[in-house]
Amino acid sequence: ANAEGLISIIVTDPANPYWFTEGEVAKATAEELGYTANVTAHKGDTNTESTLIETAITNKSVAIILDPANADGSIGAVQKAVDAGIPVFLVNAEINQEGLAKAQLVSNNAQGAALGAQAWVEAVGDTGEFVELFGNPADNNAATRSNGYETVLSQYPDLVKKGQEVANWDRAQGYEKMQSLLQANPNIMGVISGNDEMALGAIAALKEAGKLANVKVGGFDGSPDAVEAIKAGELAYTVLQPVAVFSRAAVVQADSFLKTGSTGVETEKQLFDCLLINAENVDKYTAAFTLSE
Amino acid sequence: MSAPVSSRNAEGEVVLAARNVAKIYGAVHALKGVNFEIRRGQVTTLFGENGAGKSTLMKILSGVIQPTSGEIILDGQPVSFQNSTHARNLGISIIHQELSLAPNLPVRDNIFMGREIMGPTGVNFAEEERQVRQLMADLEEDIDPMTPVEELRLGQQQIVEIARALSIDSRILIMDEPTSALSAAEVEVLFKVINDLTAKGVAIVYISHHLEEALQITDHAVVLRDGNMTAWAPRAEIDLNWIVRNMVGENYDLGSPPSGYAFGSTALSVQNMVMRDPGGNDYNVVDDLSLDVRAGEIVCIYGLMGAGRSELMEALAGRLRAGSGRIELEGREISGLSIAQRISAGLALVPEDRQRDGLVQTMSVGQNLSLASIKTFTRGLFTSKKAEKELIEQSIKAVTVKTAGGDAPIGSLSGGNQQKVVIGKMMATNPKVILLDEPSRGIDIGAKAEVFRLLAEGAKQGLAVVYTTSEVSECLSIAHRIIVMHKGRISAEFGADATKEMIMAASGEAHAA
Amino acid sequence: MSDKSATRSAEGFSLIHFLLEGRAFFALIAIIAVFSFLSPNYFSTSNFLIMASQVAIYGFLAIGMLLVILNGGIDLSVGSILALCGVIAGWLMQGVEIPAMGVILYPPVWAVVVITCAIGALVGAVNGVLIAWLKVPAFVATLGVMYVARGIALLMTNGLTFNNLSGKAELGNTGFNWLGFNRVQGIPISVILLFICAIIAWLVLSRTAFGRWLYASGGNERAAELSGVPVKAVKVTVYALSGLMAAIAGLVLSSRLTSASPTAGETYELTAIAAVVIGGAALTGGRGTVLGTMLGAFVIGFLSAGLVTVGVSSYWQTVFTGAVIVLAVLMNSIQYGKGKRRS
Amino acid sequence: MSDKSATRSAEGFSLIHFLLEGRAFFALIAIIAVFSFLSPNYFSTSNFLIMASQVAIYGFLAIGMLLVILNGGIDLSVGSILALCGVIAGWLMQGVEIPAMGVILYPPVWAVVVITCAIGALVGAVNGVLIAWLKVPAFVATLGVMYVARGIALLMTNGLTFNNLSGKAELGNTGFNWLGFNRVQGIPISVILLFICAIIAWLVLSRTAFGRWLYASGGNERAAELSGVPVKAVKVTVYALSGLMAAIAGLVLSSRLTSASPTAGETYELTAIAAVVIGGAALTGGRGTVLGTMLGAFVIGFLSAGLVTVGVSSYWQTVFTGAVIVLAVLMNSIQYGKGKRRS
Ligand SMILES: Nc1ncnc2c1ncn2[C@@H]1O[C@H](COP(=O)(O)OP(=O)(O)OP(=O)(O)O)[C@@H](O)[C@H]1O
Ligand SMILES: Nc1ncnc2c1ncn2[C@@H]1O[C@H](COP(=O)(O)OP(=O)(O)OP(=O)(O)O)[C@@H](O)[C@H]1O
Ligand SMILES: O[C@@H]1[C@H](O)[C@H](O)CO[C@H]1O
Ligand SMILES: [Mg+2]
Ligand SMILES: [Mg+2]
Repeated sequence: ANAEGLISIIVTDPANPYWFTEGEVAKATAEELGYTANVTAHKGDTNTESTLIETAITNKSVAIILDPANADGSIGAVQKAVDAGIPVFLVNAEINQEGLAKAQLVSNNAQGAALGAQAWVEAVGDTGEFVELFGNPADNNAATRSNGYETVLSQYPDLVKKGQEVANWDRAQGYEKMQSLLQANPNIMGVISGNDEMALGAIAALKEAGKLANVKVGGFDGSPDAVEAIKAGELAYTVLQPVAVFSRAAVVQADSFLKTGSTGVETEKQLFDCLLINAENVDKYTAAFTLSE
Repeated sequence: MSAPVSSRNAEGEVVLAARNVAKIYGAVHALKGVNFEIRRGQVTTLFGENGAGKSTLMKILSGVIQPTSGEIILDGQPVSFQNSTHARNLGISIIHQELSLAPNLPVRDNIFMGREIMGPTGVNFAEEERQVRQLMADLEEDIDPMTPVEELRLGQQQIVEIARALSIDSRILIMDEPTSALSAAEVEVLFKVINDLTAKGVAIVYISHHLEEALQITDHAVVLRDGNMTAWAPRAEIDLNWIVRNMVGENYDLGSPPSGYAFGSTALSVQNMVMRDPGGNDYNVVDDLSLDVRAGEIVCIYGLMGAGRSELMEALAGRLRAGSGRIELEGREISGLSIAQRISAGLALVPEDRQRDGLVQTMSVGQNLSLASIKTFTRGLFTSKKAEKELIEQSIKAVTVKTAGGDAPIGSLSGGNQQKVVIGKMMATNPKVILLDEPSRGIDIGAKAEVFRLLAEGAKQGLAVVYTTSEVSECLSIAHRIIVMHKGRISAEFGADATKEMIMAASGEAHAA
Repeated sequence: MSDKSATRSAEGFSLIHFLLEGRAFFALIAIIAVFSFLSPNYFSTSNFLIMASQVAIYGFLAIGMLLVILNGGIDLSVGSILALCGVIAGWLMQGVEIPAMGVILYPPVWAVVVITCAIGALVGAVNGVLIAWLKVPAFVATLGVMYVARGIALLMTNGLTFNNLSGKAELGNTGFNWLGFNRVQGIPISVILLFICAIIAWLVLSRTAFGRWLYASGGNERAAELSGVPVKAVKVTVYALSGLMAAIAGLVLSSRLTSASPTAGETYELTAIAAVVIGGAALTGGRGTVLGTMLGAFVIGFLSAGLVTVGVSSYWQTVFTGAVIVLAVLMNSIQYGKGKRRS
Repeated sequence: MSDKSATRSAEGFSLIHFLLEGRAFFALIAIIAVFSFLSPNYFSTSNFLIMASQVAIYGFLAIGMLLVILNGGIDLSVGSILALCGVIAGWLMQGVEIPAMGVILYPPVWAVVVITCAIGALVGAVNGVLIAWLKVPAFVATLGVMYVARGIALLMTNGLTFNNLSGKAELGNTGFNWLGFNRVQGIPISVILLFICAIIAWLVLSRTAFGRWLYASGGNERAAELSGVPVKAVKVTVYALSGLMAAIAGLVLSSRLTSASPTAGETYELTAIAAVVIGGAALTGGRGTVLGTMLGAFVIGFLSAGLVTVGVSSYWQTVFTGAVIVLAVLMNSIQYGKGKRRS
């Protein structure tokens, strides 16, 4: 079955359901297409990432699927693989250089953020105070989403942002930061979060403070836990990143490139639009990060 | 000092005995099949050079270590101790040669650790404290049960060790050099306590390098030499000469002041030195003290514990800073210099506590010996292995260290040989003035004589020697001049012709004698 | 004259002594004062209670760490044990399938708590055995266990997070949220629990033979052993207790988040150690108190909450945390510095 | 009879002794053998060179850590110093604007390297001063500096990453990539540099007065001081050297990645400590060698590379890493266990 060779898949940290799905879908797709696949994680460390790339080279991989650790810091590692003649396909995050990877498949974070912010305004209303939870600053997505939110929310002059805290995509940090934000700003009406994990942490803090009824929380990712929270009426909405779709697409394009010399897609950067999940369509969520039409 | 003559009868039944006990550490045969008996109601003293195996035998008899071969007989029955608690439960307790106290805990907790007196709500602290007070009263010591042990000076810590052993109420009490840091007065009290205990039928083993002192209370003497028992005799048959003969095989003499040469110019001069108690208490440990020592001269500083000798020594060496006063080495003011600078200027200190201040336990004998004089075998950037080896071999010979060689780990030496290493290390720096704080602590009579011979020889070459001691007989050996310190001041000064009585009277301990 | 100066210096000394003894306390007061001044929302009962409940997690770990440090050791594995125990609780709450019998068992909450605590203590005891019996240095043994426990937690969940720890009424396993959410007389359960643990630890340390043994073996292990203190058993117990405290922290944290993640608690060991040391304990063993440790935990917790409240950037938060750790301990070492024979 | 048994046991002893002395070496051989068997790609010169260049980063840190540990200390800040130095190098390469003069300065690469190394040594010296002069315990001082240095690195870049370290020919500051990319006779520069650093460290430790002082103050600081060893200066130097090694690691790493991230090097201090300890050094100070430390670093590096090569899941990698650390040191303590007076 492994006649086609090894595809090395490098994700950030499978301890987050988002990246877990990213790795699993890619692996399943590769195996389906007759490759062997190997999933490893760099945990956001560019040095580990570089080590994993070197190992992929040593292992004579035919292609590498990579969720880059750092928009700037991962360029060297990708370069290394390219120099060794191995095509690299980036998923989820971009690097700040084109022409190196064969393809960069990412969710349309700007579009997703706008989508989320609009849903958020619908839930919260156009007046009141709110706070924002910000992801890991080393990840471009954190700023892209925050800017996307800002673009929409700044159109409502009566929405006042009272605070913004870095919670590094993490639930426990989201919880603690939310508690402190709540103390500093007892009158907030809403929380907008860069991802679902932080949103879920914020929900736990609001619950504990007995304020969840008055404060609306919005997430980003479309993770299974977030969907459960929507069902329970605790989370207003989440923005589904089509990670299952682009992970699969990345492997398919790699396969096409290996067989035909072309990915079959014209552009290197490919944006995958995000979808909104809220109470209305939550039943269509059929598998992790998958919304059936 | 009136020797309390032993009033005990010569015979008592044997309560604990070692039969053919041997102990092997790697290549070292610490004990080579020793027979040893301890009798009820009597004091058995154990003599022997450093490394003869005294402590090893005692550790075996108290369950701290197990013998390689041989038997231990308790009340006529063979026993095998699992550990020291087991032995303690069978009525055997021991005062260890090296202090074994937890410095962070108060006296009370040290005495009762592992043997707590339990009450209904946990440990009965009040009762423990009461008992400690009683013990301290018995030992005539003014030590509060709640003082952390680290705040006590060495002698007081030794008292705590003794108190702990006494608190156990055992039938057999082993004392391995219990008095090495005690004053003569404290020793007297201890001897009173020992007499009370033997009257109650307690069997005691007593080890000391203070031979005369030990002779005062012994009922039987046993001599160990190189892991073998070489002699045994009841009190009536022994005297100092007998002990020394059996210990080292020759007569000993601590020597006499070297003569036949003229002293040089003043090597060390201390003027009006004042130092506050470094422990933060409000008194001067060194109080307006002045002292001149000339090249070739040997000065002995005698004093009771707490007289401030160690502080004086440490201030001279540069570890402690004096509050005021001048220190001059060959006319050069050195108060501002660091320890290292003073060493290279020619002033070296052999500290009092060799474990804590003298030796680097992770290093070999040779590395310890060469530590203070690395510069002498450094050629350019790098050290010369060859030159270092020469220096080490020379030092080993000079201070007669009994060791397998320079590469042996320092921990493999007996206490006395470790002490010689510390002395050898400082002698290797070629000092002009050498300070030795209790250089004879814990070393055997042979070694002591060698140390003094060494100092005397140095003096002949122009070395100025200052040493402290708590044994009057050591003052009366090689010193040209004897200085008595009391509460930080010089209370008297004598020539070599002083008598014991004069010295002790000046030290403030006359009343105790 | 000398008498007079003696009195004066004795007084001066004791004032300094008092200030130093209470330095964690004063640091705490200073932090509260500064942030109350900077933010109108900081100084309020409700905020103190919330901050106290945040402190609780580190507080549990710090109590366990204190025992270990008093004993002369260190425990780097508490963050991982916290995660492992949270994950085990989550796994038990989801129902344990017993294939042989074809049933899924839903243990009641009390059983989940007991099992989780037992496992925490067991992992801690593994540390203890490695250290006491196999003579692996504490730093290394707990470093190894830190990796292994984390790995096992990840393997158990395959990296994912257990959700739905609330249980279901029909399965008879509700109540897990109680720990993290409920309040008694307005005080969060976790704070009450921390208080109880602290009291117990204080009693154990100050009133029992075990407490003395622990201090004694931390002060001089050889001496303690020669005095008949079962030093090995004490050591194993101490690490088991540290594991137990980590398990409690894990339970409270996962109850609070109603989810258990295998990556929880990373670097919490450092915060716990910092709390203990700010609280005046010496890393060389034998010195330290429960009260100091609690103050240390509150200093760190109130500081970081305050920095968030006044909106300091997270980078500056990092800088301040480091600076406070060093400053607090700087005062600490001044304290120990005196009284020793030192140049 | 007794003599005979003594001889026998002495022989047996020396064989065991040899095996234990060389345990890091044997662990390395075992790791290479196992992975060569499991993966056809493992056993090749090119892979060994690649792995060696991966090891280099930890190797630099481990050499610095060895000095610190020999001296009886510990340095938790090396990972942060690595990041800070990388960021500083990145910042210098981007050009430093001097507002007063309205110009942007592009220091040449050699100047960047020198400045970065100096700053690493300086931060290390801060550790040293805190520890030697202000008597803050090493664990705490370096923990604090770990946070502060990380915070500063984050503040300098505002959390972002510097890239484009390659410089520009017209600015005269090219060449930074040389460290991370070039090879001499097929051997990566970083590996050669590691080798040089190791040799220097070995010479310093075994052949200079400073080396002897370092061992002596690690073994017994008081005794060393009374023997004329400038213990405080030695300590400050040791931490400065550790900072310097971290700076070198930071330079090599950012050259290799052609970018400098303020979050680089997190938890690397633990890997470095593990390497030193696996290499046979005692955390209590005074015992350890450069050769052992290098072997320790290679054991960790070759193990983790091997696990990735054969495709073991990252969770199992975590478990294995922990287990190897404990096992290696277990053998270590068996070695030191013997020869000690123990009941
Ligand atoms: N753990 C050990 N390992 C190796 N050798 C040892 C050990 N303990 C003792 N020895 C050796 O055994 C011999 C006897 O030592 P011991 O301590 O019993 O001497 P001692 O008679 O008490 O001497 P001192 O008067 O100096 O205290 C010495 O040669 C010593 O070096
Ligand atoms: N005037 C005093 N009043 C009370 N205690 C004193 C006084 N002078 C000294 N001491 C105590 O004695 C200690 C000095 O002991 P030091 O070690 O210098 O004495 P020593 O003569 O060297 O005796 P040792 O043989 O114990 O070393 C001080 O630290 C202090 O605790
Ligand atoms: O886009 C992903 C997800 O939002 C995840 O939750 C955190 O990392 C980001 O890169
Ligand atoms: Mg002895
Ligand atoms: Mg003295």
